[in-house]
Amino acid sequence: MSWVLVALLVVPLAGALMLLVPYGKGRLLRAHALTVSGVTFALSLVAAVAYGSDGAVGMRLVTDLAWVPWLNLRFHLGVDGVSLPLVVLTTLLTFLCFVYMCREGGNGPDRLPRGELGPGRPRALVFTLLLLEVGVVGTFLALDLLLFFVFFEVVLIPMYFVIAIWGGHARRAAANKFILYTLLGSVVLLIGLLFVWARTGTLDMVALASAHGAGMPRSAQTLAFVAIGVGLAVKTPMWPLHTWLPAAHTEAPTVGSVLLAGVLLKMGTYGFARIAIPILPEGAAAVAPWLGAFAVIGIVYGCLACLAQRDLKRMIAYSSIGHMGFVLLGFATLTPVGLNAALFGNIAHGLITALLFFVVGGIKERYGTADIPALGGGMLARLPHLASLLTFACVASLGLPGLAGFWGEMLALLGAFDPAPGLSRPLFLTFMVLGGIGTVLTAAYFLVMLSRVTHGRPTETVHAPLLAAVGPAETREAVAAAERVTEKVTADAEQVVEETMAGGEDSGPVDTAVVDDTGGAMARRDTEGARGSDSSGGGGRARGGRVRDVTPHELAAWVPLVVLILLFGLWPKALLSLTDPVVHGLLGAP
Amino acid sequence: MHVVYPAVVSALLFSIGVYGVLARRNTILVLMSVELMLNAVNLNLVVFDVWLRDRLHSGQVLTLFVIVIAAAEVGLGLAIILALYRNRATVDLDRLRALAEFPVPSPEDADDHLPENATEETAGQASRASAATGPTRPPGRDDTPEATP
Amino acid sequence: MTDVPSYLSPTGQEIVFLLLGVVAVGAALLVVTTRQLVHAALWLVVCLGALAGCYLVLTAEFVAWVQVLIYVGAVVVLLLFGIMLTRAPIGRAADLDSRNRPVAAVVATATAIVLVTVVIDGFRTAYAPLEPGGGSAREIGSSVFRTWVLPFEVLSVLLLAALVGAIVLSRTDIRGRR
Amino acid sequence: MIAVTAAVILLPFLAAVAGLLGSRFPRGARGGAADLAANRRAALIAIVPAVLSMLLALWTAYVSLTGTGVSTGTLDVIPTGSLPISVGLLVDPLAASVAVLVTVVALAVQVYSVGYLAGDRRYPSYSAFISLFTSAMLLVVHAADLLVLYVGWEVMGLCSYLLIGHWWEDRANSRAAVKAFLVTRIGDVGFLFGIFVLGMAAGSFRIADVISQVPQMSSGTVVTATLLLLAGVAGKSAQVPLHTWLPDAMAGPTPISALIHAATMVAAGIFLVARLHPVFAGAGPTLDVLAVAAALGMLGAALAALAQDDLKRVLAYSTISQLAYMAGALAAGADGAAILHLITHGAFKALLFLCAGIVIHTVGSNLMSAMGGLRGRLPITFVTMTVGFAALMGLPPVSGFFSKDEVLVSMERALAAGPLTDAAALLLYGCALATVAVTGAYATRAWLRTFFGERRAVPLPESATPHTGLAKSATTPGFPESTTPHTDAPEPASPRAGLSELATPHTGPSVTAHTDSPEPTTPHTDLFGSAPSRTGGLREAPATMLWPVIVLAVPTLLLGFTGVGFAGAADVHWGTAALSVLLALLGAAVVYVVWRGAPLADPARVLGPFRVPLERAFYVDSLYRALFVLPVLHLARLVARTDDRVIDGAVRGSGRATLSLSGLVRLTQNGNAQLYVTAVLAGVLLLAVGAVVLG
Repeated sequence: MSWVLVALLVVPLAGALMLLVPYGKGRLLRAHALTVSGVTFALSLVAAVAYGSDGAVGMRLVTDLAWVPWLNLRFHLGVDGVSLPLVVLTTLLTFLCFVYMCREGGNGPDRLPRGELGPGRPRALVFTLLLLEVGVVGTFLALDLLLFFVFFEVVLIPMYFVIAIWGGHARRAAANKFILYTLLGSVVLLIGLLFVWARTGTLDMVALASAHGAGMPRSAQTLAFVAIGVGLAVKTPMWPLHTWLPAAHTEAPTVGSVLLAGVLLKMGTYGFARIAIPILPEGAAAVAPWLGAFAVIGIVYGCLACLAQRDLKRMIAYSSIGHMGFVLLGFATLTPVGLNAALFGNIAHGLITALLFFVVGGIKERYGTADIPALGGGMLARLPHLASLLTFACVASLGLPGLAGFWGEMLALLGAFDPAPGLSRPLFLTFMVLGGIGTVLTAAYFLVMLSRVTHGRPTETVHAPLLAAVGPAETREAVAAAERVTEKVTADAEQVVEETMAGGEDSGPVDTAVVDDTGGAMARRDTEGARGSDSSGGGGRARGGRVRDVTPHELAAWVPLVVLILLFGLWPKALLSLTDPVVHGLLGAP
Repeated sequence: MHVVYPAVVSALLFSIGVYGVLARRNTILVLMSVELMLNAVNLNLVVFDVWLRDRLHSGQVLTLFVIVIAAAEVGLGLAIILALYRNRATVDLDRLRALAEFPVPSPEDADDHLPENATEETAGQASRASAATGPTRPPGRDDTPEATP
Repeated sequence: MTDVPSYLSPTGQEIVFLLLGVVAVGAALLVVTTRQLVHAALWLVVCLGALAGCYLVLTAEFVAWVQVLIYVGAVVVLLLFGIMLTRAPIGRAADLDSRNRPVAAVVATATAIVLVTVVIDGFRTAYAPLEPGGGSAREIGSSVFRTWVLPFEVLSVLLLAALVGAIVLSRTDIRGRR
Repeated sequence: MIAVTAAVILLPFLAAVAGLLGSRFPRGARGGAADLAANRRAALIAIVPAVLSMLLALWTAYVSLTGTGVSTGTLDVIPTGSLPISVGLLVDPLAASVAVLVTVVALAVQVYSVGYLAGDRRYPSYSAFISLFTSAMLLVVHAADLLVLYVGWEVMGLCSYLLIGHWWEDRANSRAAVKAFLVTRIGDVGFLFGIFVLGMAAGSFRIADVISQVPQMSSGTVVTATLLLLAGVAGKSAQVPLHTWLPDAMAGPTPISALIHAATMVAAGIFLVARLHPVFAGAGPTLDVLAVAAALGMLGAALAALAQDDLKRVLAYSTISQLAYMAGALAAGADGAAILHLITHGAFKALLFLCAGIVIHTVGSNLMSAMGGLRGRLPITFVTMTVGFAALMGLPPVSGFFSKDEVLVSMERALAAGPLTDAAALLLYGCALATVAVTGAYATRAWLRTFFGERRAVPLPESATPHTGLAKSATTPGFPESTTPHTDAPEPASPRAGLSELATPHTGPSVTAHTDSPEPTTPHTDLFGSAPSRTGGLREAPATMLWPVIVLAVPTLLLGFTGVGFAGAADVHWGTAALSVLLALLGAAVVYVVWRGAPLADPARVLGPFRVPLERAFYVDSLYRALFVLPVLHLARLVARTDDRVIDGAVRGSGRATLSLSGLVRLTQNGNAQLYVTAVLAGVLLLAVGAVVLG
């Protein structure tokens, strides 16, 4: 069965290479993207099934080929309880991203239109994402330090292009920052890996991990851990090496944000679990207090920063810093429960934040902005389903028990309560308390945001950006309508309202007292859109001609995440039973 | 004959040519200095040919080739100089600063380094342009070549 | 090379060569220091002529005549044309040297010192007895057209290319592709 | 047994899932008729499992109380790498009886809500959230593992957030919801840490193991753990100092107030202390803290209740006060008394809230200054609410009398012997007695102001009540009446009003007092006169609202008699009872006398200068705002600035520094080819010399 892992890399790679042949557009491209990513996802499920659940420790499905013999580099792949969930998460998220990209309507750059290729360069986007998938999956599968590093680096380039080509207004700056920052981290990581290589003479992760640092003195381990840790911490990101993240998330397109938050950040934490801690146990023990301190600072800092953010995507990016702080805190405890917490938190964060970014991407596409004050309020009235999903994702993200976000945080705190022997207990108790404060602050910023965005009256909304939420033809029509309405606002207002009422009494009401020029235009556009919607065949367009609520494609992309969040929340054993035996092995604990 | 004599003469000629290339401003003078250096090399070739008694006379033949190539080079070089003169109305080497990183404000003080204010201004632009990220494209690069008369 | 003659008893050829060498070096110095463009070209003629004499002393007669024909005859004339066409100032000009001159002097001096040191050190014991006829036209001609015929032909192609290039460069009515 | 218990918990959960997903399935249609259909279906989905769950809970309680006692079952064990979490359930008399309370109140609330929120477009999600809430509370009650308990504990917090914010159109409601969640969450973090301490000390998170391990723990551990747990208890049960969310939570629909403040969320804290009573009993300092907090809370809240004008806020503060009674009883070591009071309080407070809901529903305002003279109009409500108030005051023979008597006796006993220090016990007992008097006063005041005196209001057209959820028109919140002439077109208001009513133009200014407007408003007498009304005047509420009230009134009346045996106390202690009744009547009498003097005026006016501080509940909210909220917000802004300027500034600064360094290097690149060649030659020379010298 070991071909499965190789196939996991080959299939998306081949899928990407096939795109170099210009053979089809529109539907064919869609079918191609969905097929390739779907097959990859299925392969990962096959791997999961083949992995079994007997709880035995050790790598499965190993492929071990000579790669560069004179350097003793090996093409060594394998999977265990730590990497398997991440692999499945990666393939799943990529697949869902493609499903999401097939949506109709909207003006996002990350779409796979049904017809002709638009200005968004969908073919290139599919190519890039498939390449990204290869890199990420390879990172999780690699069992050779240099192979790991190669895949680790492969990821950067596609992500750079995703941000730089399909991003927002300041995308170039964000992309530059992203790549420079992460490359800097990679260099340090590479130095650390080479240092390990020089000291131990092998690059085999399995052998290194089973040696548990034998043959390296404590000082050397500490040095190597710091180097590798800094390299990984940039990717994670750990405070204070995080500032590339908000910029990148704010500018990246929706699928870019989803993959960045859902998968790319996990590569850093995976590195901690796979390389830094098992290979360099003494170094880890020496650095763990610092790691924990930075993690906790990151938690509180991220939460506080979130409270002051105006942009939704930026806020979620900062919330990622907080959540990854919990993951790092779990690692810092060096206990099985802490590592379990970190790995669980990884997956949970991947699911939840992916969902959050999906939903916020949907919001941004509809409103034309992700600025919280500009969104106004009353999304529950305007777009009830979308707002409900946003609420769900936020609640999951703030760590409500019964949803996936809780277990990672709770177990991390539990680990901090009783850290590994040799670590200062009072220090970690302080960390735990600060982490607890972080959970309160997390709840605070999410709830405040929900209150500002979903609650309240929809008429508070600034309508003008909504014009951006429709296709070009509709935009022209809407602009024309806006001009008409501006001419005779007062005359139109009542009629507009009547039309709105007739069109649909369900959605949030338009308060005529505050229907201003743009508001009138908006209502006007709505009603006209409602008339035109039948012919345009937009199945997702809500009745009453409002901005579309959740469309089927979006729902198809999001529901699996919702289900998984619920599943892991209600049944954490599904994941913990996978990671727990492996974690004990990694730590060399009984 | 002692080989040292011609060798020293050629070394001195070569150094003089180097000085000419580096110190002269007029392009034609630079071309002359290049000729000096070529001749220094030629002298060496001939001497070694004689010294080594090469039956193929490779040294002298090579000298001939070099002379021919030098003639071609001078022709081409002069053509280039003429084209340059047509475009820039000058053949002074240190006014031809198309390769400069910073734009040269005026030909008069464009000698070895830029005046202070210009440096500061461009640096300021650079930092502002790159406020968001690391290095970006250096500013003002594209207005250099044709703008300076 | 144990039978190296003493440096203290130079042969007549050596004396002639040294005199010509001094002339060549002095003329070259004037080329790079004179303040008049045309004078520089003329001093170049002197220098190249002296070099041709050197070649003669070294028994490379064919090379010497070629030197006179091509360098003195063609190249310098070409350079003089260049001076005229670029409307260079005739007479003394103050600004023939760039500000790079001190640095250039330093570098050139250093080059000279290094080269001379190395050369003297390397060829102290080398001696080339001169035998007339080694560089006659017959010898060189047979060498060129027997052994070096292929480079010779390549060289002719190169010359052709240079010719075409010079024409293209100097004509104003030929434009590059936009 | 365990399977049945699991069913008790799972039924509402499934109802919640089904209600959320299935109410509009498959069409997802919206609009008048579809909404009504969805509501009908949602009501069915919500009520049937609630009934089943209640019946099963009753059966469980019967079995548990009569025979088998404790039984536990573990479904699965989740490895965590440290102590495993055992997903298990526990049935014992305590759990079973509280479960009965929960299911009964939940059912009552569900039934009541059908009428109360008829026509509300969001009723399906509302009822589903109630189901989820019920399920979570039942999980708390039956959990055999502390972490499983914590899951239910937090989910309740979420549900309360969702339900309090049911009318989210109004920012005030949204704020109240957020506040409720956050304040309880603060406590919950402490609670979680307390669980850690206990679990780690005991080597297991199972409640039974924890309790059995308590003797082996050091007293420091126990005190730490219980103090931390107490934080969670204070948060959930709205005890000082985390009580501030409860009055604000009145922003939710009245049935939610009944559910949260009577049966479930606030009871959870008390229940937890009772559940872990052996642990708490071993921690004397914790009990002292609990006693002091309870003493301050009960008296302070009662005094605050005395000054409120909002009927629901009166009840809210009374809830805090009554919960403090229970906490005091727990501190005094009488968990039985506390649970008895919990159950009776659950019954009578739910009754009071539901009655208040009817009153508010009818009058259209929360403010007592807008009520009065409703005795004749709402006879059934009057009777039931009187019963409720009597229970609140602790008058015989209503249930509250018995439970309060038990509580007081336990406190009295704590004076002599018990885990409390003397000072704490004395404070507790003194405050409890004082609170009895104040309770009598505020209950009487509310009763009189609501049902007696002159009528101050004519009914609102129900379409214009602020509770319709859809009514956006009239509820420009907080506006003083009659200042907003509504000239806009008829609103698509609540379907309850019937679509036909849409045609009826509002001729007069149709404004209602807002749910949350804190200041007393002038009488509404002339404001609603011309408004059309479907019912044509004040009338009793629909049957779905009345029946739960009547049903709840029965246990309120009778529960005391059965409870005497349950609490383990032999009988009523007449001395204490007489004292408390006397005090309550004294308080009532004072209020009555004052009221009698001027029936239209508020009896609270005699409080004079103390009234405002009492009405603002001693400015605790402002204090917290100044102490916590504002600093955190400032800190947040500071962090955002720091992030931008310092941390990201360092990153950008490094980029800029590199650029300027490169600028230095670029200075040499001045375009002078001669210079370049000079440099190249110099370099070659250096290399040559270097090669010669070094080589």
